Amino acid sequence: MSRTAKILSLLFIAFWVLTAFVPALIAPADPLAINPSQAFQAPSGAHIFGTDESGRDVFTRVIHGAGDSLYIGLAATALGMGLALVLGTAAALAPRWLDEVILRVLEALYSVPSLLMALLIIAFTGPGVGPAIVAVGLSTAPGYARLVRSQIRTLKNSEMLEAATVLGRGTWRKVRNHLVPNALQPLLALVTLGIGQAVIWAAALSFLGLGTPPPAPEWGAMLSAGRTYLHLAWWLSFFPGLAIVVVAAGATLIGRALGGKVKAI
Amino acid sequence: MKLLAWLGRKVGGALVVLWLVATAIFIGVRLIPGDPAEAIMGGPGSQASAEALANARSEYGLDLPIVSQYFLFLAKLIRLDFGTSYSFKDPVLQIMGEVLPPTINLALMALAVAWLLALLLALLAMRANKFGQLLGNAVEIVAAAVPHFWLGAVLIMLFSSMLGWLPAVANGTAAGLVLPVLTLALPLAGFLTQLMRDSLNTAMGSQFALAARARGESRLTVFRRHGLRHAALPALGLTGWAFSSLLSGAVVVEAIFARPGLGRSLLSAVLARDIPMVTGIALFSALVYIVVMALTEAIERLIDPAGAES
Amino acid sequence: MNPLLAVENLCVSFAGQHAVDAVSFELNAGECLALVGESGSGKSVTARSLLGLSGGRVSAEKLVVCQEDALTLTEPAWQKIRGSSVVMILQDALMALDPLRPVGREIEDVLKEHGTLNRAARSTKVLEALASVDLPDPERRMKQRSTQLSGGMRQRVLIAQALIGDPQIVIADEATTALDSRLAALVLKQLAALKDEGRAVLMISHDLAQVAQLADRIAVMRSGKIVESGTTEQILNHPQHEYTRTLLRAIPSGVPRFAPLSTKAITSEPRQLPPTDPDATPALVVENLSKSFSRHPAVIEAGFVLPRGSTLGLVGESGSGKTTTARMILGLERPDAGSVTLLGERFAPHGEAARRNLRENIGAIYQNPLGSFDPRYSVGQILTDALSAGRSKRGSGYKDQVARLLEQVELDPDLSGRNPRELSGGQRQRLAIARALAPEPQVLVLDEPVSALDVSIQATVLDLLDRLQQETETSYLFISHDLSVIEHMSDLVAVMYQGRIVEQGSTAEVFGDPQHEYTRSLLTAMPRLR
Amino acid sequence: MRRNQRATRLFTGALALPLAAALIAGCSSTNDPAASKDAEPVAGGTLVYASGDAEPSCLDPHVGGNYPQALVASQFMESLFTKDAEGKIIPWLAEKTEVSTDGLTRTITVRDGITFHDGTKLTSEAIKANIEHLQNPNTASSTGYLAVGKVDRIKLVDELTAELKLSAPDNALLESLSMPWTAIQSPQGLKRDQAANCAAPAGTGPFKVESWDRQQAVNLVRYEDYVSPAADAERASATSYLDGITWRFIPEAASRYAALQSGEVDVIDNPQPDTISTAADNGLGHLDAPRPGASNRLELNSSKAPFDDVRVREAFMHSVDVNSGINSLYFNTAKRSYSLLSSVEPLGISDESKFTTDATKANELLDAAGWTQRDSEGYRVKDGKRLTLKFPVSTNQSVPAEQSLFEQMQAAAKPVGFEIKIELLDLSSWYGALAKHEYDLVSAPYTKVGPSVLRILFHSDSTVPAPSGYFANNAQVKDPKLDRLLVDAEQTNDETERAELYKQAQQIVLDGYYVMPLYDQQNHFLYSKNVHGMGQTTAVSSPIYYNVFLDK
Repeated sequence: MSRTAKILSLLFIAFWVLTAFVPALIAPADPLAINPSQAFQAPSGAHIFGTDESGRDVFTRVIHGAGDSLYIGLAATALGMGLALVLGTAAALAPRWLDEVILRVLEALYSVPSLLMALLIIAFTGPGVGPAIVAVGLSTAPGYARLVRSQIRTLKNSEMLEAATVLGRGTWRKVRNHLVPNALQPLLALVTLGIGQAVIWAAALSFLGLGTPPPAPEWGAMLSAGRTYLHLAWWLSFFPGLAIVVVAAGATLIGRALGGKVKAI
Repeated sequence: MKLLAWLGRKVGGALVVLWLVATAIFIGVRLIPGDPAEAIMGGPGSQASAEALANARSEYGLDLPIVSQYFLFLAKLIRLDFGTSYSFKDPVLQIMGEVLPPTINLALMALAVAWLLALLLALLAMRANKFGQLLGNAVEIVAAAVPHFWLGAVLIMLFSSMLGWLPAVANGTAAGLVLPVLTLALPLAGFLTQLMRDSLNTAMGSQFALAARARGESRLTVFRRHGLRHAALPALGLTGWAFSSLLSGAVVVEAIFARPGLGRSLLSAVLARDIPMVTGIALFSALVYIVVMALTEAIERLIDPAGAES
Repeated sequence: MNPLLAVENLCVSFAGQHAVDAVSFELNAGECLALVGESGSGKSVTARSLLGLSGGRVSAEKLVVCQEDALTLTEPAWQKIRGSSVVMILQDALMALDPLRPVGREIEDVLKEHGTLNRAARSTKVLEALASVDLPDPERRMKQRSTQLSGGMRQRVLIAQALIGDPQIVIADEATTALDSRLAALVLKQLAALKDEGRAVLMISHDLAQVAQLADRIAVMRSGKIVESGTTEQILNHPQHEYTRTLLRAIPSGVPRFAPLSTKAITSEPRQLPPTDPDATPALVVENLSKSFSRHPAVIEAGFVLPRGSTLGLVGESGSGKTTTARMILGLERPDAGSVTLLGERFAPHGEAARRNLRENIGAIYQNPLGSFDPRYSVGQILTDALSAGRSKRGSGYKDQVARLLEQVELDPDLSGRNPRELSGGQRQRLAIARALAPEPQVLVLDEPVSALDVSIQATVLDLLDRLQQETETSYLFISHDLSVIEHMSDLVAVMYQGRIVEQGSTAEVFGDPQHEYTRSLLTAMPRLR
Repeated sequence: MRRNQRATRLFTGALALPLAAALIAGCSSTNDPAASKDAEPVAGGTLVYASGDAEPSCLDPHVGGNYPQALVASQFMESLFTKDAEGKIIPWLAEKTEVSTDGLTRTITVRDGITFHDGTKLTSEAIKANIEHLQNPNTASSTGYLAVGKVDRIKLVDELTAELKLSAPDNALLESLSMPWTAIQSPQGLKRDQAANCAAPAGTGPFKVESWDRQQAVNLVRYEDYVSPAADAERASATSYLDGITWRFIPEAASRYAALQSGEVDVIDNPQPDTISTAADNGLGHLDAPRPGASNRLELNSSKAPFDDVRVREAFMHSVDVNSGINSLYFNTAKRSYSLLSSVEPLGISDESKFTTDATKANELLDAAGWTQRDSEGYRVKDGKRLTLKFPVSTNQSVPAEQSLFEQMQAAAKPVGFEIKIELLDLSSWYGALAKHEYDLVSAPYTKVGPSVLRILFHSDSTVPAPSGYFANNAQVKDPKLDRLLVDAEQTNDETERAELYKQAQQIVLDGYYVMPLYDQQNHFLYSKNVHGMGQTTAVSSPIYYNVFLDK
């Protein structure tokens, strides 16, 4: 990863972490404060992203919404990746027949469109932040599990591990010293790619009215609420959507810079 | 004979997968709170009397013990009898017949457009200078990061409300298809391009590309005869996943552009706890995924007989 | 008549760095010039610049290719002469042919670019070309892809591809390097035929022995310059430049056992290993070892004995089963039948846990060592890990042991902080040897240890192995397809062909008086300098 | 009659079912862009209608019974009675009717010479067949089923007259029989299986169902043998001007409006408030037909803390500023209501004094009620419990503007000390929350023609849940005096006494601060400039296209 790429990625991550944890630093106003008389102001000096149907400042809400959206994105990816690590590693290290069984299960989960799986989970748990995390996490897990499995299988059959066998290393020491550390780096890249997609998924659920409850300024919810005033106030949907694209694109860039190869997410 | 063995394995695998999906849905949907009988009578708000709820339960076999319900369910599936949809009162198979074609049609066109765009972008990236490469790279990554629902809304705003070139809503004409297909195709194209560009670069920098140049072929001919094939291979492998992601995207796009299709019935079926419909849709999309995977694998074996075995 | 190829003061630079610096040479019809040099010497860049494909910034006083002034050629003009008047044969046929297209189509491309024949005429011409390089069953092979052909057949396709355009100049860029000796001999014969037909042949190689068979004149290149050039006879027998001499010395064929190949070897006169005690338990006993993969046999009843402190050379072409045998001996592959006894104790087939403590007696060296190192470990950490049997990689307690090991393999101790990726091929192989020797094994299995190295580097590594064997009395199982290396390094030799050991005995017996007809064909194909 | 909520699906689209008929212009107001009054009606052309509601699962309004069904069924089915401009019940398919002195026998005679779409003649047999179809549990009717709750037996007197034997006097029966959900369809048609009847019910309306390709459109065509019960002399022909109507479903509000602007569709329903306010200067016509029955209002659950204390309920009324929210969110297309009933209901009373915005009064009341301490976030606390109000909102019931209004209330109530927790739920989960009493505040639009809706909403009997867990009295009002008033009002035949009884009943509910009225149930339609003759609506304020025509 070239030096400039490293600096840019760190800046990008620092900005969004700051925004997520201390939004007041960048947007001091209260994202929930309503001011009906100021409703539907176009982007201007006072309100760079304009105001929404209740007169709330869209810029403030986008900044404060970062915490909600990134929280869901990170938590969902962690859940999805955690599950994938367990399933993928098990499949890769297991004897042939167990590998075949897990592969078939993954194939089955993988063949059902992830949104259908998310909807089934939401129907079971009801809408909200927690269920959105579980839904996005579970529906992306099969994709990750397949990648983890292939990653660990290539490592398992690598010359490096054979050399370690010849040097007399036991299975446990080979896994701890060589297999896991070398599997982590590409997986880390995959995780960053995953975060971008997870933020989009969470927003999609809010778009369908199944994600974060009002009045939280989660990007997907804002975008979904904004689309009914599309003709009158395009900025209500445009800027939260832009924030999603910036985060997702940024995450992909950093993921690729970390060496993550684009595979099926 | 080898083909028969491959086909046998494929069908066997497919049946196992479909069985797993059916079982998962059978269990999953029953975990959803709310009384299925109510769903039959039109949702919990219905004023259906206790007696009406009872005969709905018996008619749909919901009063049988769970295990026999499961085997009854499997037996009917084998005879391709998906049961009757609670909300539409019509056989699921018939509804799927009406609802599946437009979605598959939309997904196929989106896939084709995504492929064309990806190849074009990969070719441009190959010929472009340093700045062109960077620009191409950025376009890919942003395209892959755009959520369908935002893109759809922006496209409607731009091309229909402001410019008025294209209809906002599907009206059966070709023009009505442009925006929905673009909304689905652009993010996928961004994804495929990143894939194709990597494999294209390796192919164009390879020894056999040098050998081809040494035979007097121009860069473009080398791309046409060698680069294209190598660029397409990995993207082909992803088509199965791409197709199922298009089905997910269809839920949103069909709502925004008011197009009939699997997507819309999917969401309504889940929210209305319409168990037969949900099972039908899940199995159909799983079947579509498996068929697409088998097709792409067959094409892959054509292009790269050696590679397929590894 | 003026030369087909005339180069004066050719310079090729990449971002300011001069890869080729003021090179001049000429080549006439019916003549073969060899550009000899090691990797990084600029010989390949020079060859590619003759086709305008060097990729760098080219400048020259004169660059005439087939009577055309190459300096003024436009790209379309270049395309007209590439493949028709001047052709290039690349090193590895597997890489030079597109795995996704039928080989026949790849040959036909030449005719499409430079001819006006219709489809039918073109395919008959392709068939003729394939027949002329005596490729068996051309109709069927034409439609197959390169991955479905054997090494020999692929090489014949490459040559057919070169011939079909009826070129005046043929550039062979390392065309024989990756080949087994018998196949290399075949290619050299065909290149000779091209020369006799009046074509000009430019041969690029790093192997003086092979080049000597064909070249009329030789130019020796080093870091972008031609250090010496002259007739083959002059270069071989009266080398002027020091570098040429080191190249000649480094060629192992005909050099007696333990005689040093590189000037840097510490001891000068060849030393003999004390005769092995016949009734001591042998280091390694292999009895009718067999293994087949999904029904086709790779190794059939292979058996041999490796006495203590000596070297057994296992030689055979690629695909003869030597690597599978090595993997079974190292316990990385379960044998279908037969057994391996290490220092009197059963080693294979055996439960992995049970044989783990025996593993310290046997080490392994691979062809490209980088793959066998954990990419995250530095040189010091790799050795510490080996010394501490995996318990730690940063233990300070092992600092001086690491330094001693590095010195033992003639590596500079302050390399220990570097990552193997930053080392040269030779240095990496020395690190691999150091790691293998850390647990002081009795037996070392070396699978093609030097095939990927340049001749001069190969010489230093072989000398190191000799020295280490004399110091530690480790027995070597030395596996290679290169007969001259085997002859120089081995006390005993076993010849493998299609999974079977067809002949074995002392090096003198096998090389002097070969019994098996396959061994004889191997030896005739072996390039001999001395 | 009870609420009509069938499980409508998908995204937006408010639904409710009121009952109001207007033979002529009715109580709806229209402002046509072009002065269409004088334009000559021209026959021909197919109108394209785009509905924002979910596609009904059955076109026969007997089955289930929600507003989207009423909107489309009003074109091809007619009811026995309807309401005129002043809101008085008048006969439609029925010719005349009378009731026995003890109020237990209602005789109805249908008009002669009217035929159903399947060619069969309208006879008294149709009244019997339709009412029995509604009462048959397999029809799974909910709205129609309750409307004819009190009918025990039906005796056919002659070919055109039928006698309905009632279990108890019901002065709201005629109002119930003026709804599309009790409209009359061919007895022959009802004999078919439910799926067939759902796809193409045989009514008597000016249009008939030609085909229904699911998720795309319901195609209606002119019924050539239509006989209008109210013969209109100067009308050129008895049949409709339009050749047919293409009834489409476009759930996405922005796409629906864009389709209207680009001319792809002629009429849309459920337009967003901002597009209504700018309709005139975009050259679009606007039909405003507020739905009768109950007003849109918040009901406070008085059966559990904190709203079991009337002072807390009153404090809540004064802690929010609804008016400014309505103006900014609804662009003045909705008028604030202070009544339990729709402004269309003649017997409705309103009491603005109860709902003034007065934070100091609210704080005083809360302090008096013991909610004196405040926790770290500024919410009021009493005996350790925070003043939290659980507010489940159904995405199908509340349009985006209404959801934003609730968010504004949430923000305004915080400084006073109320923590309002809004929970957006799909319809099934919303009903689940209500059935389990997991709510303090709820907005549940409820529709019934006439003031008798008050008995359903506020009588203590309505706190007893039906088998499906559903109950209508969300405010959980249990007041014996109120119960007696509501029952007597339904039994009396004297109009003035009925008005007086309903007036006292409403005053009790208002004084108890059980309900915070918001505005009439919104029912807007936008149509392009080449559509003329809009305005005629049914008893449920759903437009009728019999008199509508298109520019050529």
